[in-house]
Amino acid sequence: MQLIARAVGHRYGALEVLAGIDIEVREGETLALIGPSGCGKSTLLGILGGMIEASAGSVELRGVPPAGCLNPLTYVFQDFALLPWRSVADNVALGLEHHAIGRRERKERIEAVLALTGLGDFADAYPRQLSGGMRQRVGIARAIAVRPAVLLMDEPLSALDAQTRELLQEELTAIWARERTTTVYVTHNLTEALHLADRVAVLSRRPGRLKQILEVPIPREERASPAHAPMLAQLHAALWDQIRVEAAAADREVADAG
Amino acid sequence: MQLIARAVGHRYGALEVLAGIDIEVREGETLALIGPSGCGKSTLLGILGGMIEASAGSVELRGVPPAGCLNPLTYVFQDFALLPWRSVADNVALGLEHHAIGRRERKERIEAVLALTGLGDFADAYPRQLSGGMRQRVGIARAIAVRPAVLLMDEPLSALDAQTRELLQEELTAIWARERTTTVYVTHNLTEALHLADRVAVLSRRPGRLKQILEVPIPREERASPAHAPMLAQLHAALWDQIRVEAAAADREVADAG
Amino acid sequence: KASVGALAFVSSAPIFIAKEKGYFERQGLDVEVKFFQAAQPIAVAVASGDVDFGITGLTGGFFNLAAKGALKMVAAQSREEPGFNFVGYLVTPKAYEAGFKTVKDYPGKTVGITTVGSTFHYNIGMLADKYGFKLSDVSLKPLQTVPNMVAAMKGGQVDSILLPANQALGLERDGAGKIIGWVHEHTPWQLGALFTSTSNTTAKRSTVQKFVDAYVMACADYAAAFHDRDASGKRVFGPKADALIPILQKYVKPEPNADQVKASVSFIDPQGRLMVRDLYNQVAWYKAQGMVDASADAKTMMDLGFLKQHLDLPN
Amino acid sequence: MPAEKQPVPFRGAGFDPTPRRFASWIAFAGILLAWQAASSTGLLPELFMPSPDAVLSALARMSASGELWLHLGTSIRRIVLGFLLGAFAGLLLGLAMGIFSMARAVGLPIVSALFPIPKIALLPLLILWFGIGETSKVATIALGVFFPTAVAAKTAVDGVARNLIRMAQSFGTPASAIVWKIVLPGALPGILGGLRIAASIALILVTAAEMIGAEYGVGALVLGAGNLMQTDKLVAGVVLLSLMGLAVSFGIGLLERRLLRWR
Amino acid sequence: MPAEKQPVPFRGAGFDPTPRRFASWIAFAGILLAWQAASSTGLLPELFMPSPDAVLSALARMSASGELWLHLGTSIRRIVLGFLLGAFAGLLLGLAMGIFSMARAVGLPIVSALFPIPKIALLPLLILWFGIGETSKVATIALGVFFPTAVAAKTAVDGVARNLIRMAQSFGTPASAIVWKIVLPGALPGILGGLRIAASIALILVTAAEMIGAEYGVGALVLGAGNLMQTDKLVAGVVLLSLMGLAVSFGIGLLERRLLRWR
Ligand SMILES: Nc1ncnc2c1ncn2[C@@H]1O[C@H](COP(=O)(O)OP(=O)(O)OP(=O)(O)O)[C@@H](O)[C@H]1O
Ligand SMILES: Nc1ncnc2c1ncn2[C@@H]1O[C@H](COP(=O)(O)OP(=O)(O)OP(=O)(O)O)[C@@H](O)[C@H]1O
Ligand SMILES: [Mg+2]
Ligand SMILES: [Mg+2]
Repeated sequence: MQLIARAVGHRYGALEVLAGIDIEVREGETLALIGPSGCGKSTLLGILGGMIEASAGSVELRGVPPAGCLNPLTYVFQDFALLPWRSVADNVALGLEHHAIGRRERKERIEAVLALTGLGDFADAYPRQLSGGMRQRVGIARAIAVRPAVLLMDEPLSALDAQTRELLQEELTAIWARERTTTVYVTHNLTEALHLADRVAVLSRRPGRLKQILEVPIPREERASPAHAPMLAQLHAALWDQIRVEAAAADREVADAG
Repeated sequence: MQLIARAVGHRYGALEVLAGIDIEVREGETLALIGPSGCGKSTLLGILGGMIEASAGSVELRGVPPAGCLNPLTYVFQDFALLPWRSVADNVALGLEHHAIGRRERKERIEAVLALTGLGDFADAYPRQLSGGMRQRVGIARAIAVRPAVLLMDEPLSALDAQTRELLQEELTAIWARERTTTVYVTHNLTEALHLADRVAVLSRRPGRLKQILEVPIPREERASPAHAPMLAQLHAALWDQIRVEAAAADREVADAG
Repeated sequence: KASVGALAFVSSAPIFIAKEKGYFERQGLDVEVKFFQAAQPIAVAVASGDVDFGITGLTGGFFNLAAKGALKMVAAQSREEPGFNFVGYLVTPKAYEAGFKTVKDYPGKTVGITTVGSTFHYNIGMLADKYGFKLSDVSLKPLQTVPNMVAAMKGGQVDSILLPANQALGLERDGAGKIIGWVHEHTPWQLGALFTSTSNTTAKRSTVQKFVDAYVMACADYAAAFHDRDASGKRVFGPKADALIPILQKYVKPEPNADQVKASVSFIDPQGRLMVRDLYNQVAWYKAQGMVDASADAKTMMDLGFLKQHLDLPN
Repeated sequence: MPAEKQPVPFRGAGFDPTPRRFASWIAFAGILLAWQAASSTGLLPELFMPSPDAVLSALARMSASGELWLHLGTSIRRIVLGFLLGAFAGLLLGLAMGIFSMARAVGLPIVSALFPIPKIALLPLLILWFGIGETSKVATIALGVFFPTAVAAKTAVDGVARNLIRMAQSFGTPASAIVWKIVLPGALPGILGGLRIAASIALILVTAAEMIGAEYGVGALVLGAGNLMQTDKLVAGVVLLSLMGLAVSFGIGLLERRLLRWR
Repeated sequence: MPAEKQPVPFRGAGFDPTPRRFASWIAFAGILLAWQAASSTGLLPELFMPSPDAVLSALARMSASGELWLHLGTSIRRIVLGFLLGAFAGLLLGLAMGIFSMARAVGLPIVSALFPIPKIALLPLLILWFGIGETSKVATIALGVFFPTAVAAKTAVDGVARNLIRMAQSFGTPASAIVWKIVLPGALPGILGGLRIAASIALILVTAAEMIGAEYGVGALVLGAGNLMQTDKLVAGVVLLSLMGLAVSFGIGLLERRLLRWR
C-alpha cells in the first residue's frame, strides 16, 4: 500500500514543529527520514501512523492491504516498548488480541515470526532476560505478526550498541528482501539510512520542511561492497553537509533552559 | 608517556575475563580497543588506569609526564559521570581539587578547557541543562584540565545519538591534533575506531586475548575523503569478520539467565 | 414499644426492676433494654433517635448535647447522698505514707480520671470550689478507661483516682490503695438522670409519661430495698433487698455476687426527683471551665412536667 | 614527577559495603547475649528492662493462659478488617484518579487535604459516629489505609510508562483492554509498595486505638502492662508487635514475588 | 479491507489525565459549600458533623482564649525536639551503615528488628523510664523519627551512583573528600524523602501520645473535645493537625527546592 501525506503541518501549542509536508511512500519501498534533532521526525511519524492528530493537512492510505493484515500502520519503537510482565510469545500476541483471528492462527503466526527473527528458543523468556538486540527483535516480530501494510520505525536501532546494530541491520535487510513491506524509517544515522533505505528524505530544522528526497542508486544487497564505498561516502558527505550546521546548533541548544 | 601492560590477566571470581594481554601504548598515539561485548575491554581499561587490580601481570608508565600533569591516567566515561549538583565549571574543578595548584591557576585551567571545548558560555549551567553532547564535552574538558599523560576513554560517544556522535568525533580529532595526548579508546563502533585511531587492537571473545593490532595507514585528517573510502571499507570488513560471529553469539546470550 | 439505652451497671437498677416486675407492661409499654459500653454513646443514641430513653451519669458531653436542644432530663438516677457510699477518693499507699491523707491535699498531686468532663473530673472540681484550691493545681491525667486508671494507680503513675465503692473497697483490701474519703461526705450531688429526646417530649408525650411512671414505681421498690440504715448510720439489707438482688445479677455485667451488689447500690430518689438547683450548678461549672458552650441554659435541658414535684427548684 | 618508570597504583578500593549475612547474625546474637548477661548480673534492673528470658517466659505464660491469643486475635481481626476495607476503597479511588481527569480533579484536593491528618485524631469523631466498639477502631484503620493506598495507586498509574500505552494503542487495543493489560500490571509494583506502607500504618493505628480505650488487643496489653509496671509483659507485647510487622512485611514480600515474577 | 483509499484514523487519545488546577479548586470549594449547605439545612446534623463556619468560629474562640496556642505550642515543641533528636541520630547511623561494612553488619539487624514496631507501643516503656512528663513523649517521637531516617539515609547512600565515586577516585580524590563531595550530596534527595516520611510519623506519634495521658497538646484537645462531644472543637483540632502536616510538608518541600536546585 501507499501512504500519502498532503500539506501536513503541526504545532505543539505555540511551537510550530512541521510545515507543509507532502510525502508519498511508495508500495514496498523503504523511506528513511533524517533531519537534525528536534526537527519533528517523530512527530511526522506519529501523524503518519495516526497516533498524533495533525494540526493541518491529511494522511491517507491507498491500495489493497496485504492478505491477513490486522493493523495497517504498525510501529517499531526505539525503546522496544515490550511489556515486562509478558513473555516473548505473549508480547507478540498483544498485537493479535482484539482482532478477529482464531486461536490456532494466532499461535501459528507467533511461531512463524519468532522463528523468522531467531527467537524460537526464547518464546517463554521475559524481556529482562534478553539482551538489547533480542528485545528489539521481539519488537520487530510483534510488528510483523500483524502483517502491516506500512511499517513505521522510529530510530529502531539507536538504543543498541554499535555491533548489535550492525547485526540487526543485516537481519532487517533480509526480512525486507522477503516480505517487501512498505517502511518509513526514522534515523539520525546517515550511514544506517544509506545502508537500508531506497530513498532518503531530509527534513530541515524546526519547523521541519521537506528539504530534499534522495534516491540511493545502489541495490541494497551490494551496498556493503568496497566498490560502492566512494559513492556511498559521497552521498554521506552530501547529506551530512545538509544537516551538520543545524545538528551542531541543536546539540548546543540547552536541553532544559532553567 | 608510554603505557605498558605485561601478561595481564583477570578473573572475577571463577570467571576468567582476560588472559595474557601484552600491550604497549606509544607516546602520543590513539589506540582503539575493540572486541565483542563482554570480552573484557572495560576491565582491561580499568586495569590500565589503576581502577581494577589485575589478577595477574603488571602495568607501568614510562617516560616523562607532560608539564603540569596532575593525574597521569585520566578517564572519560561513557555515561559522562558528571556530578549533577555541581555546575559545569565546578565539575571541571573536581579533578583539580586535592592537588597542589593555586586558586588562580585552577581558574585559568578551567577557563582554558571550557573555551577549548566550546563550553565557555555554560560555565554556570548544571548538567541537567545540557544536551548529551555537551555533557560529554564537560567530561572531556574535566579530563584535559588535569593534563593527563594518558587519556583512557571507555566508549565515550556511545551514549550519544548518531549526529552528535559525528560532531564530537570531529572535535576530538581537533583536540588530539593540538594536544597529542596518548589515548586508549574503547569502542564497539568499527567506523568510529577507523575514523579516530592510529592503531586498532582487537580482543577475542571472553577470556579476552589480544587477537591482532591493526595500523590505520591513512593520516587522520584525510580519512573523510571519498578517495580513501574503499580502503576504509576494506579495513572495516576485515575487522567485522573478526568479531561478527562472536558478536552475534554475545547478543544471543541471555543477559540475565534466570 | 420503646427502647432504653443503659450501662450494665447496678446504677441502672430501676430500669431492670421495672422491666422484670412488669411495670412497663402494666403501662402498656414493650420496653427493650439496649446496653452500651460507655455513657457518651447513650446520649448520642438518644439524640439521634436510635433509642428513646437513656439513663446514665451526667457528663460534660451530655450537657453539650443537651445544650444543642437535643435532650431533656425527665427523672433522676443515682445521687451522692450523705451516708451512702458511692464514689470514693483512693490514693496510693506511697502517697498516703507521704502525707496525702485528706481531700484537702489534692493540690500538687496527679489524679487519674477517665476523660475530660467526666463525673470524676467534676468531683475534683467541686472539691476545689469547696476547699478553695485551684483546679489547675491538680494534674489531671485522662486515661480513658477505668481499667487504665486502676492500672495507672497500681503502677504509681498517678497519686490518686476516684472509683465506685465496690472497686475502691476491693483495692483497699488488696493493699493497692487507701480510701481517704467519699464524695458524699464533701459534695453531695445529682449524679445521673433518665433522659429522652426533645422531640419525644412533644411528639410522644404520653409514652414518656407512661415510661416515667413505671420508672418511678421501680425507684420506690429500689429505695425500699436498699436505703435502710441502722441507728448508727450503717446500711442494712433486709429481705426486700435479697428479693431484688437476683434481678440485678441478671442484667449487670460482669455478674456480681450479692455482696458486690450491696457494695454497689447507690442512692436513688424514691420518687425519681431531680435535684434541680444542683443541675444548674453543674452546668454553670462546666460553662466556667469552658467545657460547655457559654450559651448553654440549664433550664432548657430538662422537662420537669412528668413528675409532680422535683427537689430544690431554683426560684 | 621526574620518575622515568613507575608502576600504576591501585586506587579503586572501598565504598562497597558488603552484606556479610554472617556478621549480621553474629551481631544479633551477640546483642541478645549481652542483654541477657546485663540483666542476669543486675547491671540492667529488671524493673526497667526485663531480660530476654523473662520476656520469653511472659510470652509462654500468656500463651498458656490464653490471654496472648485473645489480645492477638482481637488486634488481628481489627487490622484485617480495616485493611481490607481501606485498601479496596483506596485502590478504586486511586485507579480512578490515575485514569480519569474528572476523578482526579475532584478526588485530589480532598485526598491532599485529608492525607496529612494523623488518622488517629479521627478516632474520637468515629467514636461519636459509630460508638466505642469495634466499628470505630476498624474505621480508623480503614481510613489510615485508604489514603496511602489511594495516593500510591494514583502515583503508580501515573508512573506507568506512557510509551507502553501508546504502543498498545498503535496496535488497536481498545481502552478497556489497555486498563486491564497495561495500566493495572504496570501499576502493580507501586500499588504493592503502597500497601506495604499502609500495612505498617495499620499496625500503628491499631496499637494507638487499642491504647485509647480498648479492653483487649495488643495495644491494650502493652498499655496495661506499662501501667502495672509489668515490664516483662510489656516487652512481650512489643515483641508481638514486631513479629506482626515482620509477618505483614513478609506476606507482602511473598505477594510481590508471586505477582512480580517478571521483574 | 477492500477500501482502495482510506484516511488514517486517529487512535492516540486518552490516558493523559491533565492536572486541571482550576477544576481542583472549584471541586474543593464546591465540597466546602456543599458541606456548609448540608449543615445549614440540617441534612447533616450539627451533632455528628459541625458546619465549616462552626469549625471556624471554634478556632477563633480558642485562639482568642489562648487555648489554641497552648495546645499548638505544646505539640509543636514536642515534635520539634523529638524530630531533631531522632533525625540527627538516625542520620548518623544511616550514613555509617551506608559507608562502613562493620556498622552495617551490626546496625542492620537491630534496625530491622526494631523498625516494624509501632513506636507508640514503646510509650509505656518510656513512661517507666522517663516518667509521664515531656521526656517520654519526646523520646517516643525521636524513636519514631530515628528509624525511617536511618533506613532512608542508608538506602540513599547505597543508591549513590557508584560510577560517580569511581570517577572521583580516578582523579585521585581522597576518601574523606569523596564522602563530603559525592556521597552526601548524592544521598541528599533520598534523605530528604526519608525526613518527609519521618515528619508525618512524628505527627501521628505526637497525636497518639497526647491522647494517651496528656493534658495539653492538639491530640489531647481532639480527644477531650470528643469526650465532651464538642464536635466543632474536635474538627477544629483535626484541621489544625492537617495544617501542621501541610506546613511540615511545605517546609521540607522548601528545603528540597533550596538544597536540590540542581535537579
Ligand atoms: N508532546 C509535546 N509537547 C510539546 N512539544 C513537543 C512534544 N513532543 C515534541 N515536542 C517538541 O517538538 C519538537 C519536535 O519533536 P520530535 O520528537 O518530533 O523531534 P525529532 O525530530 O523526533 O527529534 P529527535 O531527533 O530528538 O528524536 C521538539 O522541539 C520537541 O521539543
Ligand atoms: N564486577 C564484576 N563482577 C563480576 N563479573 C564482572 C564484573 N564486571 C564485569 N564482569 C564480567 O566480566 C566480563 C567482561 O566485562 P567487561 O565490562 O570488561 O566487558 P566489555 O568488553 O567492556 O563489555 P561491553 O562491550 O559490553 O562493554 C563480562 O562477562 C562481565 O559480565
Ligand atoms: Mg524522535
Ligand atoms: Mg565495557
